[in-house]
Amino acid sequence: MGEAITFWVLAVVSVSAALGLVFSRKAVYSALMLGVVMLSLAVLYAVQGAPFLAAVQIIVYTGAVMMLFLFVLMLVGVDSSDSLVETIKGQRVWGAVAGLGFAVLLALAVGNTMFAPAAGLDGATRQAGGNVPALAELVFTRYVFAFEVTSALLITAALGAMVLAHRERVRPKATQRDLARARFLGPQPSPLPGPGTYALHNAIDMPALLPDGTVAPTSINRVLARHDGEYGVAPTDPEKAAMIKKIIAQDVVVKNGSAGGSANGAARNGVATETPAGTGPSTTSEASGPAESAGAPAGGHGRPAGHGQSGHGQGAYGPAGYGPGGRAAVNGTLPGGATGAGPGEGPKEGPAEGTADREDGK
Amino acid sequence: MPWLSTLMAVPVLGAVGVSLVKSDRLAKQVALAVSLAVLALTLLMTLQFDPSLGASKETRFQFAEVYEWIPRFGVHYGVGVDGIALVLIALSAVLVPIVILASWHDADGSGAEAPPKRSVKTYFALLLVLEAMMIGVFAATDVFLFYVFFEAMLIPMYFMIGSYGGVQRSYAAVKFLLYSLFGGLLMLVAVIALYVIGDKGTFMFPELVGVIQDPTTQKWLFLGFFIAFAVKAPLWPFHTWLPDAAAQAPAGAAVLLVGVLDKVGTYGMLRFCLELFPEASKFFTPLVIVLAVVGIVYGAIVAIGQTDMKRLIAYTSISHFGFIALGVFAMTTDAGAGATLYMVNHGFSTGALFLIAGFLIYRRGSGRIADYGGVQKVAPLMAGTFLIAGLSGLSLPGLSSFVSEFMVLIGTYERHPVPAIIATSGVVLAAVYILWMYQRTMTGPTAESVKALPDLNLREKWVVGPLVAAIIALGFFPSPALDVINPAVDHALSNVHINPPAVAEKKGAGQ
Amino acid sequence: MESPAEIIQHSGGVIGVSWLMIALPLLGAAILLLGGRRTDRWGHRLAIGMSVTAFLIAVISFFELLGLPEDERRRAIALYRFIPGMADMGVLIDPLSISFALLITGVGSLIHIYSIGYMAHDPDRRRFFSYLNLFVAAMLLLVLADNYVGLFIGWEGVGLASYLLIGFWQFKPSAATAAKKAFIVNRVGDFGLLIAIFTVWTGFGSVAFDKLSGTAVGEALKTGQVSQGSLTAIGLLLLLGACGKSAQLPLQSWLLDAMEGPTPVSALIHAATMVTAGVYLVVRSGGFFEAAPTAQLVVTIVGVVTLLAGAIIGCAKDDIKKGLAGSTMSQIGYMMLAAGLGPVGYAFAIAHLITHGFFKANMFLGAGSVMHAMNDEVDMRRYGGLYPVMKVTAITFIIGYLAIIGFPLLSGYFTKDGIIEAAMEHSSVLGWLAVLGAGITGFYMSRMIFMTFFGGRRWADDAHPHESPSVMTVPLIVLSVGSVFLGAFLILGNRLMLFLAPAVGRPEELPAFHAFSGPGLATLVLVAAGAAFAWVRYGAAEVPLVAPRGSFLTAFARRDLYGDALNEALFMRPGQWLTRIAVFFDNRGIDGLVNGLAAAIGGTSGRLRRVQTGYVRSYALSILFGAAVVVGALLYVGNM
Amino acid sequence: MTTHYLVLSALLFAIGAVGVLSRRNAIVVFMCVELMLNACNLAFVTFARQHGNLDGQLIAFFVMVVAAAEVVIGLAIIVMIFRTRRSASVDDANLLKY
Repeated sequence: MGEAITFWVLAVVSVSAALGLVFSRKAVYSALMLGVVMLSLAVLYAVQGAPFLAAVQIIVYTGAVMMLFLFVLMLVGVDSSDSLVETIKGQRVWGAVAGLGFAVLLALAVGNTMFAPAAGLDGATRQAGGNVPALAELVFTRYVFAFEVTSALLITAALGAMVLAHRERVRPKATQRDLARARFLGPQPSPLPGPGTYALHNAIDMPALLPDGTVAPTSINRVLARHDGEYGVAPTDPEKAAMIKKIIAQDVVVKNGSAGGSANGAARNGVATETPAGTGPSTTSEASGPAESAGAPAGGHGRPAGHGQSGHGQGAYGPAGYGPGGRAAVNGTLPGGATGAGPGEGPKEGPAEGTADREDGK
Repeated sequence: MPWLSTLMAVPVLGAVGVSLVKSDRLAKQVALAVSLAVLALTLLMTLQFDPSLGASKETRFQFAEVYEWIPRFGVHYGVGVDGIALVLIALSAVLVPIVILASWHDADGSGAEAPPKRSVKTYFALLLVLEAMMIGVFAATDVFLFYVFFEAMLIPMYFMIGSYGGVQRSYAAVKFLLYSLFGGLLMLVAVIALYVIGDKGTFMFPELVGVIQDPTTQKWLFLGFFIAFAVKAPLWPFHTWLPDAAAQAPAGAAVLLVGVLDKVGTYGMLRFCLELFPEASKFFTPLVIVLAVVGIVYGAIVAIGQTDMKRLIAYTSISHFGFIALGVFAMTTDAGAGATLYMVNHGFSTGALFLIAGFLIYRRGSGRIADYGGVQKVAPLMAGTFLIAGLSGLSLPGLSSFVSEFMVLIGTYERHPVPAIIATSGVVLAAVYILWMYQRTMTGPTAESVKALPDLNLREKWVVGPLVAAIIALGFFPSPALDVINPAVDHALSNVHINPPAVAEKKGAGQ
Repeated sequence: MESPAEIIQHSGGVIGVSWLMIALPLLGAAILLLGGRRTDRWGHRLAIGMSVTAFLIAVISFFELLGLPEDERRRAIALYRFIPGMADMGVLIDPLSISFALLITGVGSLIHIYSIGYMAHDPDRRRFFSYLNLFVAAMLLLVLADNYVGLFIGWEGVGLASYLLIGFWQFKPSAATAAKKAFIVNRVGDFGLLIAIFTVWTGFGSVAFDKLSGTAVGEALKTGQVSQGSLTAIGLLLLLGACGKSAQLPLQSWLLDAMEGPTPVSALIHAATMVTAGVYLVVRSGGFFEAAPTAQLVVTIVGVVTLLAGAIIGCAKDDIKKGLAGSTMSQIGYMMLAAGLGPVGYAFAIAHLITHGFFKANMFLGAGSVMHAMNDEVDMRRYGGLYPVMKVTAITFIIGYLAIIGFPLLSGYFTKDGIIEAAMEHSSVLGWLAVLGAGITGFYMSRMIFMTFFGGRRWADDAHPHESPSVMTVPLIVLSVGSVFLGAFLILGNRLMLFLAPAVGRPEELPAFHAFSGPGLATLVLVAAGAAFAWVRYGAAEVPLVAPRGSFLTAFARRDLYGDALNEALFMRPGQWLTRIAVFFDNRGIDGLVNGLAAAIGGTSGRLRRVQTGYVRSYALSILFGAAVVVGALLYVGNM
Repeated sequence: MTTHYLVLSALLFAIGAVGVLSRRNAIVVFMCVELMLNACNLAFVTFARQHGNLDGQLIAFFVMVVAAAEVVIGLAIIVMIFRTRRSASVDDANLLKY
């Protein structure tokens, strides 16, 4: 009896969660809905005499795979909610027909087969002493070959992901000599004082003070400053507030002037303005300065750019490379423009100019 | 001495030699030498051929060589020659050197308005390979080997038409290939079915004769073979590829295409359709006779309406193939022997017509009849030989085609009088289209464009000479050829075990 | 060493080598054709030599044949196996064939000699003589062959020679068309002959003449080996072939156009020899015709009808050669009429054929020398008063004229009256029509004489006629001598009939020739009337230069009794129309079908290409559909 | 009870399929695929219980492994496309067509 109850509860939960997954506007919500479905399924596994599988479901599947989804969602744009208006002619209608037809057929198939009462697993597990040992015995006897193959599969998958997402180092790794020289050529040869040396407060949004008591402009955290600005929270000390306002205004100038597009591009993607694409999900954070790294446009196809090294250290690839400029060319020249013929008003609009401008903006 | 294998090997080696040689001139000379060698070998073989052996089943195929090729399926490299095959091999061996001599400048783009210069060596290599396959297809006594050669022949011809032809050469070449392949596929099915149903474990033709007893399977297999052969030797509904292919192909290739390649179709009907499926052949005879007669009359009428010389000659050969098919399916010895002799004569007469038309086109450029006029004044020798070839085309007695056409008609008349009468009307239509063409191109006032037309040079004389000689010789003395053909046809028809027509026994009395 | 005579004797006399008659001219033709320019100088002499030698062999064989006892006058010499088991090439020397051979080689040689003069200034003289030799060889093969196949080869060989000779001046489009027309119309006739040969072969199992004599055919009919219907068919088909070759009514349109050729050609082929081939065929296949009375009747009818048609056409023609051609058609009508009367008529037909050969050739050559003199003017209205200028030609022409109209005691009188009387016995209608024909002949021949040789001179201004050289006039004289005495020699005492008896059989009781029998008198009266009427119209009166409009009958005659118009309407126009339809059907119909199929395949593949939209989601949709179908199928199979 | 589970799994699978068809964001499509895979796992487990041997569960286990591998590669591709195209919409990558 208990099982029927759990089934019906979880069935309703999981179906509604599944529907939520499909029809939610924001991608993060559908990710969470998927999490709910997975958890309810885990419970169903447990109820069906597969405790180990339920555990694996929760730990590995929901725990790892779902989190990977969220992680990528964060990277790609958490709020990139695409509109539900259908663009391909007849897709929705036929989709519904096919989906419904398929479900009905399956249900029909399942419905008219007379199932004998379930044999239950306790027979198999008791003899081997519990579900996990039984499974283990099965894995390492009959399915050992499959087991080995899956391990190979996993390795290749990991390697594949590595290769796919790897971005080739375009400029030689900055050696200690280069860093030292850059530092002395730069405005600030000596290391900045730790935040606490002359600081009066240890809050994250309070800027660091220089030995002469003035505020170190580079230590102001722009995101927080902007955030506070938006919510009207300004530091009490007028001199510091003026400084922050000047820095933000200066940034806006820098942003508008240099990368007209990137502002809204960045805003749209909700990613930190300076380094929107610098931080690939799995790239090792390069030690090079923010300006330079910002300069390296995404386009890391893991293929050394060979031909991109134009004289004045401009972006990793010349416009002709796979860089967005290249893509612009691709986009621009396609008859009718892929975007035009494509899904129409989608969230993305001409990112190409955005990245291209940023390059020459520097 | 493995005659037939050497006959096939020499041209292939020749082809390789030709393609390796440096200069074009030398390549042509080597090709000519090789083809003459093959001709010599064929003549030697013919001398050793003993016609009287044709009767018994064992010694039917002389110079026979049988080697295992694919033991699992009982496929043998089986070659052997009986009267019919020998005559056709002789025809190809004679035609190829003449064609090589005739197409001396066909491939090097030197003719008036000729297509651009192509590789001369490949053209002559293709010719030799084609010769090897022609000999192979007639010599094969293994049904599978016959089928292989039947299909392999298409490739060199396709390239010859495709890359050396006239303006619409690619259209014509592809159409030719598709038509023949369509036929070939049906035949493949029939060949395999024959092997499986016959389950004699071998493809050798002598064993397979009379092995399929049940009439319905016979009918189906017959159709498989017959449609392939009807496409190959164009019978009426399947003929539209021939005018295109012959008009677009260079003259030499057109001669081989019409002179020998198409004969494989009628040879196949006589050898495979009749002997392997006698009941079905008898069942389908009325249909084939109708198709043949329609082909004769239709081909002639359309030929009268043509404006291009080579297309006209192509349509005439459709009419002639109607006669041959009529002869094959009349199933009397006279008609069968007549049909086989017709295949040979048609090779010579239409060959001569095509080659001389080729010389004209080589000089003047265009193939349209209207562009010529009064050539007889300017080039009397060419006009004379063109007239003789034309007259042999309309089967004037005293020239070769008359004997075979007479035998075909008289043989058909014995069994089917009405179709024979309609077919004889073809004789009148033949006179119309040949003389109509001759009059518009050769007689009348000399057209401007033709004023400076040079007459036949020595090379061209050596091309036309043998052909005219063969036409006249076979016209007056057909008995040597018929002595070789008759026993083979008798043997073939004995396998069809059809009751001889009423006149046969009277013939004994009357003679 | 045996003397030549013994060799000849040993090898069965000259007859044993009589096939040389065919071989020599053939060899001559081959040498002249292949020789090319080099043989121009002595080419014509070789040709004449060949023809005369053939004539000598014919004469010797003739006398050898006479030497043989009556019932053995038949020598067949087998040459070689032509088509094994069917027909062997062989030469048959018997009274019928030797008389024809004599005519052909005799008249042929004379015309060869005449041609030297006529073609003296023609650049292609060598080619002309080779074609003449070819013609003589083919005609000899036709008459000497011992079976139908050999005859057929000669038959078409003659057709080819006439094609080459009519179209000798190829550069003239009218000559080329006339040659083509002649060949094609002959071919229609050959179509009939071919079918006849097939029927004979199917019926009797052999094509050799000796197996198909009258008795053999009668027996076969009695034993039911061959039906009466097929015998009549054979008869009719042979007649169709004969009409094709001898320009009888259904297939007569080519003869008048054939005058495009040089005059010696018209003389030799279209007067003396080729056109008589039809009569030879009918006489040689006498056995069939006797066994098929209906066929014989049709032959007589065709004969009479053509006789009248030819005469009427003759009256209206201003061109001298066309007039003579019309008269030839009419005279051959007489021969056909005689040949259709059975054994009694054969002798008269052959006699008339031989005498006609002489006087018609004489007149044609006369016309040739007149044209030669008037630098190739053919219109009689431009002649007139030529008698004083060209005495020899005129006299020989007039002798021929008297012979053809049947002037008493000349050769035409005996042979034509014989035919008329035989026809009268057979059926009075035929007889009287023949008499009417004779009358009309009298009229148009006199018209021709008066317009050409008498009356005022209507010459063109640059014409200054002169007598032809002796090489042309000598043959004229020889021929005119023949025209005078030959008739009497052949008919009186039924000499020819008895001579031909072993070959063609003989009537029960020999017809006695009595000079002034009823029909004979009537003919003479009508001929005189015709001549008088012609004198009134053309002798006395002034002949206008331009042909007057004339009555409906003259227009009818000028258009050759609308023979050509009929052929055009019935065969030419529908034929061209049919050809256009067939070509259209071939290009659009069958080819259209094939190309249409190709285009259809191309079109569908073009459309199917669009299914690949590039959107992942539409592919996913099709995958889902596929899955649904699979599940459905499993379900269906599962619980089926 | 087995039919209930199977119907549920079929329903979830169908929903996942419809999701794949209708959503344009690559990651959501990917999630729907994961949903379909989980539906299959549920069916496997149900069959394992039905037939009384653990093979079903083991297959489910292997499905999970494959799903994981697939997710890793899928997401890497999505990120890569995003990096060059600045868009994660499935419909934008439509150059490979007629």
